[in-house]
Formats: sequence, structure tokens, C-alpha cells
Amino acid sequence: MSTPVTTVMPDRDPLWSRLRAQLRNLAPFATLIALVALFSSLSPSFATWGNLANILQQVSITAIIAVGLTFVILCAEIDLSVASVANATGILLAFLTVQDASVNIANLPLPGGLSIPLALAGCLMLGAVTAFGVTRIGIPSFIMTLAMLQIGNGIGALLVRGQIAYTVPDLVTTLGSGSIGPVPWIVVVASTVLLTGHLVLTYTRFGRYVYMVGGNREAAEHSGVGVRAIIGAAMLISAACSGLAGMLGVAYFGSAQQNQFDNYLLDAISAVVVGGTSLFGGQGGIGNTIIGLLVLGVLNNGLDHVRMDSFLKILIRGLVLLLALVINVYAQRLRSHARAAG
Amino acid sequence: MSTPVTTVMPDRDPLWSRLRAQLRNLAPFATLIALVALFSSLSPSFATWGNLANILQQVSITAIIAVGLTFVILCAEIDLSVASVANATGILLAFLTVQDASVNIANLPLPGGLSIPLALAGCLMLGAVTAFGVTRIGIPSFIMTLAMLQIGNGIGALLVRGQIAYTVPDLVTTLGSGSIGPVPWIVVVASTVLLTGHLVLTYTRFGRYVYMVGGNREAAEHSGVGVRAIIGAAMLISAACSGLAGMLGVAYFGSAQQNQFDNYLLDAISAVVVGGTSLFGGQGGIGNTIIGLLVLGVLNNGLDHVRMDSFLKILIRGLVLLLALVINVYAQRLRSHARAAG
Amino acid sequence: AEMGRSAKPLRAAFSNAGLQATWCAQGKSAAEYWGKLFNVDVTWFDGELNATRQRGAIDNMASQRWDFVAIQAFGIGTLAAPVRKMIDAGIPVIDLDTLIAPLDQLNVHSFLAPDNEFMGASVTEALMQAIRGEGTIIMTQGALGHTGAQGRARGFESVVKRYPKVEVLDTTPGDWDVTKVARIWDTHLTKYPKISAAYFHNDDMALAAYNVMRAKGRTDIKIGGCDAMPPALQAVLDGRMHATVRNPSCRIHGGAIMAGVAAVVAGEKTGEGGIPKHVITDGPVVTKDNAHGMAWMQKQFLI
Amino acid sequence: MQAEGPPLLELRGVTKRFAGVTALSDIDFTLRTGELHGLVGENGAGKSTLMKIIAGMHPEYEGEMRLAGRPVRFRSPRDARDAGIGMVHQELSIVPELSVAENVLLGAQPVNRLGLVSWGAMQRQARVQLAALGIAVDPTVPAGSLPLGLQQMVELARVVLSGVRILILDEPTSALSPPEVERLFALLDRLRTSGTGVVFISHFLDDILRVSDTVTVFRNGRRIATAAAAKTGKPWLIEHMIGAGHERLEESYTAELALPPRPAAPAVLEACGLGVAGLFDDVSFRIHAGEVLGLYGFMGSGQLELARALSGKLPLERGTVRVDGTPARLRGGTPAAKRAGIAFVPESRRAMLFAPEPVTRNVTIALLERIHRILLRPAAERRIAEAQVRELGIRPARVDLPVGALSGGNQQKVALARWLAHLPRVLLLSEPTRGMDVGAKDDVVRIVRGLQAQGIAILVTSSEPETVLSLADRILVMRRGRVAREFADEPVGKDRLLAAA
Ligand SMILES: Nc1ncnc2c1ncn2[C@@H]1O[C@H](COP(=O)(O)OP(=O)(O)OP(=O)(O)O)[C@@H](O)[C@H]1O
Ligand SMILES: Nc1ncnc2c1ncn2[C@@H]1O[C@H](COP(=O)(O)OP(=O)(O)OP(=O)(O)O)[C@@H](O)[C@H]1O
Ligand SMILES: [Mg+2]
Ligand SMILES: [Mg+2]
Repeated sequence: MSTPVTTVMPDRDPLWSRLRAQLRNLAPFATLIALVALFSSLSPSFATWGNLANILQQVSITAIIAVGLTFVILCAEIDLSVASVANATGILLAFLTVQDASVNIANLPLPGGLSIPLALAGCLMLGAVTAFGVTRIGIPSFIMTLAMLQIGNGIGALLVRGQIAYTVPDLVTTLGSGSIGPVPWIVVVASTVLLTGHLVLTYTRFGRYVYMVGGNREAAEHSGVGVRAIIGAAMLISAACSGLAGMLGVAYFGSAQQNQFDNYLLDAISAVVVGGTSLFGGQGGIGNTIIGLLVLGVLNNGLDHVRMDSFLKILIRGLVLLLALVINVYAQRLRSHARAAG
Repeated sequence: MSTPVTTVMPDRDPLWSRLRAQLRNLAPFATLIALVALFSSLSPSFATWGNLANILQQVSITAIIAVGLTFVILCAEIDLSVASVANATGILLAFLTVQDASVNIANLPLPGGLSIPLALAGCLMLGAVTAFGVTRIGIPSFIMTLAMLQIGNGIGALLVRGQIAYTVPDLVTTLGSGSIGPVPWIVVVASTVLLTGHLVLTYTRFGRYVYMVGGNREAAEHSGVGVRAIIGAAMLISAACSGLAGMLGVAYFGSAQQNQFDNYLLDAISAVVVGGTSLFGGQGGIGNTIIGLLVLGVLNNGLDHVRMDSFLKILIRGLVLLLALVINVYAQRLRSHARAAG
Repeated sequence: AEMGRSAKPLRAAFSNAGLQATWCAQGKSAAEYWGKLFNVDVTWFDGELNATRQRGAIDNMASQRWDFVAIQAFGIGTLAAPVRKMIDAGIPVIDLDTLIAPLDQLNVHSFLAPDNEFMGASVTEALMQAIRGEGTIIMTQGALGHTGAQGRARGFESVVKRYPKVEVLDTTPGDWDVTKVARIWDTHLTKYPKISAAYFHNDDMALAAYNVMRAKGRTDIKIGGCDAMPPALQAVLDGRMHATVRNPSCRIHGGAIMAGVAAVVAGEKTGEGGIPKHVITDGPVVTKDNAHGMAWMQKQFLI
Repeated sequence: MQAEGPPLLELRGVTKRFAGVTALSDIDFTLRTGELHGLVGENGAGKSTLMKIIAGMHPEYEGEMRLAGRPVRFRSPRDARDAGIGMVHQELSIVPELSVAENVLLGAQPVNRLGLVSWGAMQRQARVQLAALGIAVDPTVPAGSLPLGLQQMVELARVVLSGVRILILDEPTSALSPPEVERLFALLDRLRTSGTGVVFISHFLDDILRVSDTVTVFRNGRRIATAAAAKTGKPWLIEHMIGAGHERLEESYTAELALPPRPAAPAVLEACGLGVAGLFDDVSFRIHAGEVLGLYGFMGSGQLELARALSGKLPLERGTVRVDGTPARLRGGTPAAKRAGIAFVPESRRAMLFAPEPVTRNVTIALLERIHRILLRPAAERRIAEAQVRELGIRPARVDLPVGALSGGNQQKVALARWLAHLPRVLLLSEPTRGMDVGAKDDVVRIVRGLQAQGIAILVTSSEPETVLSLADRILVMRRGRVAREFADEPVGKDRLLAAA
């Protein structure tokens, strides 16, 4: 073989080039800062500690769902069933818990906390069906999860039969609606899930495979990565996260009913992509998702603090979302220019 | 020139191989036949002429939306804003029409049918924004139209302000809810739109370009096709179809209100993909969409005819949808095997 | 207790199920109208017909200071935590139309609501009179999970039971969704050649179904609705609908302003000696006879 | 042949920069009427870039272009087409779902008086155009259902016969069988007589010398030389392409070589009765330790699919595979093949590299589990990648650069490095030198020789005789999915291979 004529060189200007490489991540961050500044100037009640706690609490459920969705989207797949699985799991949990006499559901109460593992098993089963459909049968995830969305809704409807159930096991009630000191438990749980997701994606072999599968599926396959196993695992993780969010959500809202989680689908997808994770896979991560969550959380919360025509709010939310996306795209373009020039 | 030496033998058994090649289209058709047989056996009121008219009428609005969506999906893009644009257009039309005194909206009534072109211009403007975002800024259509979904909802909310408007111009009322003899006008309109869509896709260069762009974007570009113009046009067509559906829908339902069309998003997407048009573009067409529309139309209508637990219906619809998808995928696989072996 | 205009401007927060619904939008206007008269500055938190969004909005409401608060919950039970926080902070919370949580679990200042069972029963009774206690009837329900719909269905059934010659053909829910109602009614009209009357859990669904009936030339069906919003009054007047019953949005939302002002200015207590824990705000059945007056009262935000 | 026609196309001082990289600098280029102009150069020399400028795909450039004397500037491929310029691209551009007829007339579907697409006319016209290239296929079948070589012919039929005045062919022959190439050349000859100017790019220097009137050599984005083909020769071309160091390369182009005697080593890979319906059948062979088996066949003979099947990518329907005597369960896909010790480098770079990811991750993706079962160890990864970069002489020698920013030849080396850092028992190389310039090809030969010395079994599949001849110790020739002949321990040359195929 040829003699080594070249030596390995370090980066020329590490700080500046690192910054530029982070542009994709910086753009949503800038959006976040801008929104915070805007709402702080518009309303004195916005920039308070109490409201910060509010925001964190409000994004917690979305956050848990978004972690699973981040795995799926990094694999260049999509999961449209997250909200529906969350709903079905929450309802299943309540269905398996003793309800107040006033609640009129033919449910199957189980002793103790047994309903928790069973509900989790339920959502994992839904995830397994999705994984099977996508990886084995080969149905594109977009339509497979579209069908699962309806199946999840169907299961929820069948169990709760238009009624509302209120009681879930104590453990879940505590985690969903209790606090330790000033910090709501649900924020703690969401942070833990986010952190775990980040660690898995960044520091484990599985996490690397997720990025590689999303980056170039064929190349991953040719490198001996079990692509179908990775995608299946991402689908299962997504179902598990949704299930957890559904259980805590029932405790948080204090009730389990049909269609309760519907808008978490768009919220979670928006959070992931506004944060800058690419829908084409392979780029982004939990850090991005956190920024995306905060952008949307601040936007939703901030608009409530500003006196404004209620009917205008919906439009403004849409416009800000669009603006965030445009900024993202331009930032990404700048970044790839920077990289090509570097 | 030398005699042709590279020859691909013509198919041995043209009929059978043609049939096999059509499997992708046959599978949804078989699903349709099975559903019709099932519901006919379950309910005597299902297989009647009157009910056929019902089904056709019920799928008409979805059909008009689905035509535009077929163009978009054939280009390998997606439009999640169809229902929202339909809603906004319907509301805009009512907003520009003189309302009954009992309706309490600060609207801007225009004389005569002037509101119709204006409402159409409105939906085309929304389509133009989408087209600009997707083709010029480069935002993936999935998230661009997600943002437009919210913007459309915002515009609708701002115009109708929680009220319900009832009146639209006479022309629209006739087309949306009138009949010629036994045939509802809306079925005539939907058929015309479907037929036009089919003719455009099959017999115009533009239509063929749509397939080329979806089948191999690079090849289309190399052949001098203005890919961005084609995608932009598909987005505009989708917006126009949605707008038309929204206007007729308001007449059909007799009212314009917020969130009225929400179901049509999933219905239209399901119709297109259940019919066998590929989400990856380039394969399928209006013929497929028609089958998909009928499958879903029969399913929704048939379940209404069967005496069955209302809560179970939701689950059953989801399961049948999933089944249709699985059959589609297997049929396609069989077909490509047939092709590889042929 | 003594009532009247507040001397200093009061800050009140309101939220109802979702301003997409005409009933809620009318309630907002009524609250703002009465608020102006009583020197109350009303801030609105839209529920957007969505349990999650409303919860977020009420969380935000609860992190601010108010003199009093009035809430109609979109999803029962979903707002209990932030509402409890406001009650604990001493803010009078007036519960509108739908229970925020079972009354024994949450100490709201008062619960102003119509009796859904009564509304369902009274309109059904009017329909029974119209068809002389004989024939067939269909009920198109709201969302099955909705307590209002459940009450209206109970009222309907209690009346129908008393008419043995009336057959109930179908009770498929329309989920408040006019597109679904149109589809269901296509099927009903095909399936049942003879339908004498139809009861809808709200007027919007009734008017959507009327559209289908007219298209199929079946305008002989006696239609009953609920809410008696202006377009339905118009429909009653020109004979498209036979009857509806007033679900008095203005009375409920305006009443909340008065209850709030009384609580804050005059220190009116809740329960015995003050405002009752549960105030039933029923409205009347509306037929051609009283529709004009009902329309006038609504314009003045009286009912 | 002489080309003294008037200038058809003239480029003056064309420079093209891509965000910091100068792909072309100050190029002058002239194409005359009725001239067939051969264009050669190393990978990344800028040949395709110049042609894309001519075909309107890069509207931003410096310099000027004149068409028949008049200055032009194309904003889009459509402009160029309207001006009578057609290009067959290096990458196949077929729309697989559409019919053969539509692919032949892609973007120029015939319309009737009403402006509607006329399907009948389209099929007739497609038949005529295909027949001119000597192929008869049913124009109504989807183009994607044809073998790769025919797909390429369909694309050629589209551009070559669309009546263009200037025809650009960017490596059109890499997927064609020799008879197909012959027919293409005959057609080009006819076009030339009718006054069409043709630019022909290829790494097959013999072909270039055979058909061209004029040849131009590019190096590092500059035009190095232009001369009448008759006055040059292969050594001249190589010298101008490579600059210094060309002498060694010229030697490796011997016409006939003797395959070495079979080594007395144990069999590593034993394949027995392999088959997949419609692709190949009844294929059996063994590869010994330290042996390179060449698998040669025309496009569509099944050799590429065979390699994919051995890699676990394509499910085998019949037959058994043993590695070191142990049966390999390939049902589990590529991970199972990898566990069995089989590694695969596919023919397309796009199918093996993660373009935006740094070199390190591209090198270590296949051996992460050897570093740690669960966790990642970035420092260890970096060390491994740096060692490989040094070993293979990958330039620039930076492991943190996105692999997409490397030139083609270097990308190919990174793909090889992935398996060198973690030696498999069996290495499957599919078209390892397709589209590579002579220098890069030579690097691959040396890398393969190094691996051979370490005792692994190597299978090289290719439809280019040169590739197989330069690498293999023993050669199997495949024809229509079956093994047609074996060459072992005997002299073999290009003509004998072709005769067997
Ligand atoms: N779109 C692009 N963006 C950035 N760089 C590019 C782009 N296209 C080409 N280049 C660079 O321009 C140079 C010339 O590339 P070009 O494709 O013209 O080479 P070539 O001579 O055709 O090589 P080959 O023989 O491998 O096809 C290379 O360094 C390549 O990386
Ligand atoms: N798109 C690009 N972005 C950034 N740098 C590039 C790009 N394309 C090429 N380069 C760099 O430009 C330099 C020249 O590339 P070129 O393709 O000419 O290399 P080369 O010496 O011909 O290599 P090989 O013989 O392996 O093809 C290389 O250092 C390469 O990394
Ligand atoms: Mg080179
Ligand atoms: Mg090239």
C-alpha cells in the first residue's frame, strides 16, 4: 500500500466554524428569544416565575410524545398515531382502575397498580402492530399510522363508551398532577424522558443507527445495520412515549375521555420540526425538539397573556409557525453554504 | 442499421399478464366489491338505487378535494391544508354574501355573484402562498401545508367569528344542493371535476409532467420540465379544488361555520391512498381515486345502515382501512414479482 | 344581597367551550354587554372546542389575578386543578352550563345551568303533540360523551315512553358535526319511508338535516331542536322547524356577571343565604307563537 | 476522420465556482458541425460540470457561450433544448413507472391538433426511435421493468434521436453490453454525417480514441490539451490526464494476462445452487482464502443481483451459502450476512455513504459493536478512522469532513475503509471501479491486493472486462443468470471474455 503522505489536520478556526455549523439549531433558538422578548414587553404577567412553571407544565405532555416522535422522524418515518395511542392508553388505564360509583362504565378494575403495566403493554402492542405493518408488510408509515390513528380512536371509544372516567392509580395521579415543592412532577418526568432520549440518541450505538438509517437507509443496510429492527424499535419507542404521555395526561387533566388528546398530534409534529429536525431524517435531535417545544409553548401561552381578539389568535399562531419554518429553512441554507465554503 | 438483436419478447399470454399488471388497481376494486357484498347482505336498505344516490352525493365533496390532492400526491408532495382551505373559502363566500337578518356577522355583502370569483381568488391566493413556500422557499410540503392548515383555520375564524352563516349565492346553492331530475347537481359537478382531472392527467403534457415529476424529479428536470412550476401548479389546483369543494359544501350542508370540513382531510387522503395512488409519487391517478372514494363512501354509508354499537363503528372503520392498505401492498408486491418474472 | 353597578372597574375572566359554537359566541357578547353595564372588564380565554387548549388557557388564567371568573368546561374534569387553585386563592368561580367537576368535588361559587333533561323532554313533548302521539321518530344525538346530550336523551326517552304508538326508529349520534348529520340523514331518509318527527340535540344539526330533507322532498317531518339561536327562530317562524327550546346563553353568561359582581361588591355568599350552589336557568319551548319575542329578548341579551 | 466544419458551439473563458470550490477555471472549448469530440479527465476534473453548463443546468457561471456565432445564456434545461442541445446524463434518468414510449419521448410527448397527448403517435414514434438503436421492446411496458442496459438504451433513444444539433453523452456506455455499444457508435457515426456535433465523455480511453475526431483533456478544472484524435494515443491521453506518474499506469493496461495457478488454500465461501426467480439460477462456486474471484457478465446477466443476494439484501430463493464451512443464514438480511462474515460494497456511491456525516462515522458504522456493545466511544472511533485515512491515502486527510465533500475517488476509498477496519471473511465488490479514472482504478487494485494478502475471499462482480481482468485470479462468466464458463489458470483477454458472455 502507498506510504502515508498526508497527516491528519485539525480544524482551522474551531469556534467560528462550530458556530456556523450550529446555525440550524440557532435559528429556532433566536425565534424563541424573540417570542419571549415580545410577550414580556406586551404583558407584565408573562415573564414571571409562576408563568414559567405554567409553560413548562403545559409542554410536558407534548414533550413526552415528541421524544418518541423525534426517534421516528430521525429515521425518516412519521407517526400520525401518537395522539390517538396516548388517548387509547389513558382510557385503557382508567378502564382498568376502580372508578367512582357515579361513573357508568362497564370496566374491569384491577387491584393495585396492576393497571399501569397492562396499559403500557397495551400501547406497546399498538406500537408493535405499527412496527409490523411498516417494517414487515411494508406499508408506508404515513398511511399505516393514519390507519392506527383511527384504530386507536376506535379502541378508546369502545372502552369509555362516551363516558368520562376520572380515577387512575395513585402513582399516576401523583406523577401527572402532583408536585415536589414548587416543581410539578410532570415536569420532572418530561425532563427525565427528554434527557433519556437525548442520551440514547447521542451516546448509544442504537442512537447512532437511528441517525444513519434516517440519513441513508440503503447505506445503513449495506453496512449491516438491521434497518427494519431500528425502525421498528423507533415505532415502539414512539408508542411507549405516547402511552406514558396518555397516562400522565389523564392524571393531569383529571379525566379520561374520547378525543381528549387530538391536538397533540399537530403540536408534537410542529414541535419537532419547528425545532429544526429534518422530516427527511438523519438531522436534528432532542435538543432541537426542546427548543421547538418551548417556541410553541411560549407562543400558545403568550397569546393568552396578551389582550387580543380571540378570533385573531388562531391566525396569528399559524403565521408565527410559518415564520419559524421559513427562518429554519433559510438558516439551514446558510449553514450548508458555510459548510461548503469551510 | 443492423437488425434488432436486443429484443424483449412480447408477453406470452397478454390477457393474463395485463390482468396481473392491473393488480394494484384491482385490489382496491376487490375491496370495494367485498364491502358492497357485505353490506348488502347485512341490510336490505343498503343496495337500493336511492342509497346509491346517497353514496354518490356523500362522496362528492371528498371527490372534488381528492382530485386536487391526487395531483399533489402524484408529484410526491402532500397537502394537509385541503380541508382548512375548503373551510376558509366556504366561509369567505358566505362572508361576501348578504346574510339573513338573524345572522349576526359584520360581513361585506357584494352584489350578485361577485362573491364567487372573489372566494375563488381567495383560495387561489392561499394556494399561491403554499406553492411559493414549497417551490421557492423550499419548505417541505408536509410542514408548509401544516402551517397553512392553521392559517386557513385562522382566516375562517376571523371572518365568521363563531357565528354560522347560511346564505350563499343562488348559483352555488343550486350546484351544491339542487338536482336535475333525480341527479343531484353536486354529483354532476364532482363527476365533471373527476373527469376533467382524469383527462388533464392522461391527455395533456402538463398531466404527463405531473407523473414525471413524481416518478423521477431529476429526470423530469433533465428533460427540460419546469419541476417547480409543475409542483406549484399542482398546489394551486389542489387549492382551487378545495375552494370549490368548500363553496359547494357550504351549500350542501346549508351552513358555513368553523371546523366544518375537518374530517375531509383524512377522508381525502385516505381515498387517494386506498385507491392505490402511491404516496411516493408517479403512480396512480383519478381512476384509483374514484375507487378509493367509493370504498370509503361505501364503508361510511354501509356502517350507517347496519345496526351496530356506535362505539364499535369507529374501530371497525379503522380496521377495514388497515385491511385495505394491507391488501394494496400485497397486490403491489405480487404485481412487481410478476413484472420481475415476466 | 344588594346588586348594582360596581364603583371601581372589576376584572373578570371568562372561558367557554369554544367560540366556534354560536351559542358560546353569543354568550361572549352577552357577558361583554352586561359587563359594560356593571363596570366589569371581561377578558376572554377561548376553549377552542378542545380540552387540551382550554386547559392551557385556564392554566394561564389561573396564574393571573381576577376579581371573579366564569367557566364553561369543554371536557368535564379537565379543568379541575387550575380551577381549584383559583378557588383556593379566594376567587369566586362561577360554573356555566357544564360541570367543571362533580359539584361535591369542587367548591364553585355557583353553577348556572339549564336542565338538559327538561329541555329534551319539553321539545319532545311539543313534537308528540304535533304528531298527535302517533307515528315514528328519530333522535339525532350530540356527542355521546357530552353530559348535555346525555340529559337531552334522557328527557327524550322519558317522554317517548309515555306514547306507545310512537316508534323510535334510530338514535345514531351526530356528534354535533353537521357533515356527519347530513350523511346519517341521507341514510335515514332512504331507509325509512315514513318519518313523522325528528329531534336533534341542537339546532345546527337540525338545520343541516332539514337541508337534506328538502333536497329529498321530505319536508313533512316535524323537526325539534335545542338552543333557539336566531337562525333557528327564523326556521321556526317560516315553518322549517316545528319547535326548539331556548338554552338561554345570555341568561347564563349575563347571570355570571351579576353573580360575580354581587360576590365581589356586596360580598354575597355562596349557598344558604346567598346565591344557591345550583341555579337552574331553563328557557321555554319556542314555537311560532313566541319566537318573535324570543328574538327580541336575545337582542337585548336577556335570555 | 476530419472535422473542419464551422464552429457550432464556442465557449470562452468559462469559470464555475461552487460555494468556494472552483470546479472549472477559464475553459475554452469549441465544437464543430459534424464533429465527434471526445472529452476525458480524472474524476472530478469538471467534465460533467461543463456539459451541464452547456445543457442549461447551471445558469450561474462566468464566461461566454456562443451558439452558431450568436452569444447565448441558458437559464434552464428547457432553454438549451429549445436551442437544439440534448444531453444524456451520467446518472440514469428514467421514470420507472412510466411506459417505455413515454420515457423515449419524455418531456416532448406528441400532441394532436387539440393539444392533447396522442398515445398512438407516441407509441409509433417510440418504436421508430428504439428501432434506430436496434431494440424492439413493447413500448407500453413500464420502463422500470426493463433490465438496466435497456433502460440506458431507452434514455439514449430519447436524447439521441430527438433531432438535436448538439448531442452530449456523459459516460453513456458504462451500463451497456458490447453489442449495444457497437450499435450506439454506428448511430453516432450517422448523426455525425448529418451534421450533428457530439461531445462524448468516457473513461474508456480506447472507445474515445476509436470514435472521436477531436479529443480534449481536462485536469483539475482546466483544459489541458485539445488535439485531433488521430494524432494522439492512449499514452498521450494518460499523460495529459494524470500529469506526473503516468508511466506506471500505462503498464497495467496489458492486453492479455495469465491467470495465476489456483492456490492450495481452504475454501472460505461455498455457494451451491443459488437461485432467485427471474434473476439467476443454479449458480455454484467456491472462493478460497486469499483468492479474488471475478464474476463477469453483461448488464442484466444476474451477476450484480447475485452479489446482492450474497450480501443478504435480496432474499435467496434456492441454494445454500457456507462461510468457512458453516452455513450462513442469509434470511436475516444484511445484519445476518455481516454476522456470517460477509461484507458488501455496492456499485453506487450513493448507496453506501452517508454524505452529510463526517468521514469518521462513515468508516466506523459497520464496527460499532466491536468498540462497545451499547455505548459509543468517539475517541476510539476517531483513532480507527484516522488510521484508515492514513493507510488509504484519503485526501484531504481530515476525518471530520463530511464525506460528501470528498471527490468521487476518495469517497470510494472511504467506502472500502469501512470494511478494512474490521476485516470480513468474504468481501463482495460490485463494480468497484465503475466511473473511476485510471488513477483511482489503480488505487483500488492495490487495496484489493493488500486484502488478498490477509487471506480473505474476495468476489468482484462487474460488467467491465477491464475491471475483472485487472483484479481477478479466476473468472466466472455469467450469461442470462447462469454460469456460462470458468477461466482458471490460463491466459485470458477481453475478447475471450466477451465471446463467453
Ligand atoms: N453541485 C455541486 N456542488 C458543489 N460542488 C460540485 C457540484 N457539482 C460538481 N461539483 C464539484 O465540481 C468538481 C467537478 O465535478 P464534475 O462532476 O464536473 O467532474 P467530472 O469530471 O464529471 O468527474 P467524473 O469523471 O467523476 O464524472 C468536483 O470537485 C465536484 O465535487
Ligand atoms: N462539493 C465539494 N465541497 C467541498 N469540497 C469539495 C467538493 N468537491 C470536491 N471538493 C474538494 O475539492 C478537492 C478537489 O477535488 P477533485 O474531485 O478534483 O479531487 P481529485 O484529486 O480528482 O480526487 P479523485 O482522484 O479521488 O477523484 C478535494 O479536496 C475535494 O475534497
Ligand atoms: Mg481525481
Ligand atoms: Mg462526471
